[in-house]
Amino acid sequence: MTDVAEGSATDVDRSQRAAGARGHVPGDSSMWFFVIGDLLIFGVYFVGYMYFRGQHHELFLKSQARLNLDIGAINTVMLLTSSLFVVLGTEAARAGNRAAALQRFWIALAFGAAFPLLKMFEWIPEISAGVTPGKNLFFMYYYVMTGMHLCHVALGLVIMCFILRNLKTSKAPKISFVETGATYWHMVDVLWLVLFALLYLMR
Amino acid sequence: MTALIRNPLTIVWALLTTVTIVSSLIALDGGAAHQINTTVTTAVLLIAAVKAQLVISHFMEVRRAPVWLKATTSGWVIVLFALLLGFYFAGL
Amino acid sequence: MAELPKAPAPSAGQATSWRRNRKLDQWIAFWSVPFFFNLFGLVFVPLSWMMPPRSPSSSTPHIVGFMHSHNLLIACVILTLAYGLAPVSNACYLMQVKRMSVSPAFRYSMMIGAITGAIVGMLFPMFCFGLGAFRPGYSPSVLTMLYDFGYLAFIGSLGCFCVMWMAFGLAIILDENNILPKWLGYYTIWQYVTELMAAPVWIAKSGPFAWNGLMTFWFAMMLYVSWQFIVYLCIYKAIKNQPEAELDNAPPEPHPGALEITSKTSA
Amino acid sequence: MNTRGQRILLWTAPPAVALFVLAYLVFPVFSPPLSPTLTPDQVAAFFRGNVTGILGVAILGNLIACSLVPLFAVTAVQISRAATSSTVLTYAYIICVGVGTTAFILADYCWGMAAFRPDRDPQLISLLNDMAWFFFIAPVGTIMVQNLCFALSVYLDERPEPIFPRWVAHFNVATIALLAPSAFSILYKSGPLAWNGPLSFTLRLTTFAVYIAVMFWALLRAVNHQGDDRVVLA
Repeated sequence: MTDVAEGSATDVDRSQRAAGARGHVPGDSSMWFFVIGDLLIFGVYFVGYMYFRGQHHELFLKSQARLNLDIGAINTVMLLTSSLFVVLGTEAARAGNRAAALQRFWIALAFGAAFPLLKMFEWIPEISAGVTPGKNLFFMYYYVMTGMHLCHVALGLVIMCFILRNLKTSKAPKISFVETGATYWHMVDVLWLVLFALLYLMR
Repeated sequence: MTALIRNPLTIVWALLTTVTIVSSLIALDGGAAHQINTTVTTAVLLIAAVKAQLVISHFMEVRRAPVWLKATTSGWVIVLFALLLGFYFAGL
Repeated sequence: MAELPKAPAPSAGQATSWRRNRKLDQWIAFWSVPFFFNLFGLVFVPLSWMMPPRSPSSSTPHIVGFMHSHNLLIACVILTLAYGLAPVSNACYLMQVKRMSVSPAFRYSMMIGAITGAIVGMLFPMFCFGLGAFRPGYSPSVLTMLYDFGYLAFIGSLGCFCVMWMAFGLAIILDENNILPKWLGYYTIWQYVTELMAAPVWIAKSGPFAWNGLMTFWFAMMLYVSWQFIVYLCIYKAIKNQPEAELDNAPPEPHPGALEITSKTSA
Repeated sequence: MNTRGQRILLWTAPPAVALFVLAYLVFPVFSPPLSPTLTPDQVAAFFRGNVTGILGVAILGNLIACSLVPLFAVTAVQISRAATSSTVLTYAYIICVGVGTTAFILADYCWGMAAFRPDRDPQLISLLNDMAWFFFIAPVGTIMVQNLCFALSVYLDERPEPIFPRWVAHFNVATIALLAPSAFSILYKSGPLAWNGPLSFTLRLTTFAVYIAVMFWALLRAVNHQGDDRVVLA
């Protein structure tokens, strides 16, 4: 990790100044239609969760006790770190430093790929202990929302592979594509931050 | 290396990670009994709102985007968390 | 079909009456869709009260009473007569996908999804309700099964539509002819991914995730209907903006090349 | 550039196959396959004891039921490229895929229904289970015709450089013969032709798995060789 940092730290500063122009929509503006739509949909789910939680406080609190807070917290850090390297990689790509961008996106991909793996370590013991979506409303919400989020993560990992390919093979990497993919990945991150607070942390 | 540490993005990341750990500790400490605890919930949700806003403005680079986008995303964060807290307290 | 004369006659000077409209076939297909959806809604809501869905946990006498209602059989007859119109909307969309610069594989995926979806999402659940109403002597447990099966197949059919809309969304995003706006492609993908949230109807028997629940039915329906409206409007614009020279029945003189390419895949 | 769409659709097949394999491995009904000789009470007891597993796979199956459709759609495109007089085989192929997939989805629904409320009358659980097996194992007619259409298009292809090697067509004809026995599962409750027998169950699923792998390879090769062959593609 240190090599990456040393090799390209100066580029980061330069690219930040270059991209400092105000009023720039990162990535394909059609993609923002998707992002805002997705934020709204998840928003409805979050509020729905809170409403039904208000009806069954005891059940939700008791069920929450069975979640694995450690894996949840580690996964949050994984996604945050992955997001950091995505944004650093985007800056490097923008500055034309392809080697640094590639390295950073590889690291981002590794941290991102750890998320579904850890999720399995969380889900499989729970399911085999009989904690399934049909158990109660809390677990239905838990599996539907984290499952939905996991689909987004999987899609994001695929997009990240395409970004890597774009950076690696094409003569002039399409910066707008890199930004579009990065925007999507950060949205996945934002959704998880809210999910983490709602499912694992609040009382 | 030092340049990367001084990079504002890395500082944002460090902040995000720290508050993640802090909010986990709040939940572990104050919420260990798994009973309704408005202090824990309020703290945790407000931290999550700040985190979401930080990721949106710094990682998604919305802080350099046009005003409509800033307004929409920040509006989402504010309205969402207002509704969440509102429904939480209404359901007590 | 009373809406038909309203079909606009685009620019072409010689098209004075609707009969001479060069795109008449497409407009007929297009206007059959609201006709069908209105009929669909009338049969489901005020005629049979199948929709909004009844609760999966209603008591057996309630279910038996509902399954024996005569209006169910009439609803079944009307839909059996009309369900052939369901694929027409998809055919209408397919014509626009055909104009895109993408591989026909996307169209074929949509066709397969439409074939499958019309049967598992429409004919089959309808017959479940119809079978229950057909012979009053069935035991309550049989009627409950048909009731469950009808609602689950109707609301819980996901995979076939998923592949169909995935192909549609991807085709829009990859298209280089700009037949439909790019954001519609993203919207479509977002829409169908959200629809997957309806999967819990196969588990939950009450609450927001049951087949009559707030999340899986009302919210999903709201998203779906608004999306369908927007797609429909975009298709309207696409048909309207299609240049006359590109049509299969365009006069052969001006663009022989264009004709050759389009007729290659027409069938 | 022209074949980008086909390549994207083609590469959705490996993850789809992975999910199908996962569903197969964790589906309690398949390990070992339920015997047709079980009494309704035994079947009902089995479903009551395995609700989570059956429901989980039925839902997964519902979601991924059509995920191999893109692979078949690409096959249809390649059939239409063959130098024959018309695209009749393409359309026959597409309709066959649509109908065949319908049968698979209905099988999935029947299993899902049986596990949705496993406490209903055992006779009904048994009926649903039988129905699922009928839909799952017996209707091989469409996939047989489907493969026949494909084989014919390869045999009749008049191109100087054929799209597919001839042995792929021979292989498709062979799968027709290997899949045919499953239709007889309706006649037997035990023995090799019963729905859990080696001919109807093991042979059928193995053939299908090998068929998907071979077709994926052959299609990948065909699409990569297609190049700028756009006139026929359009």
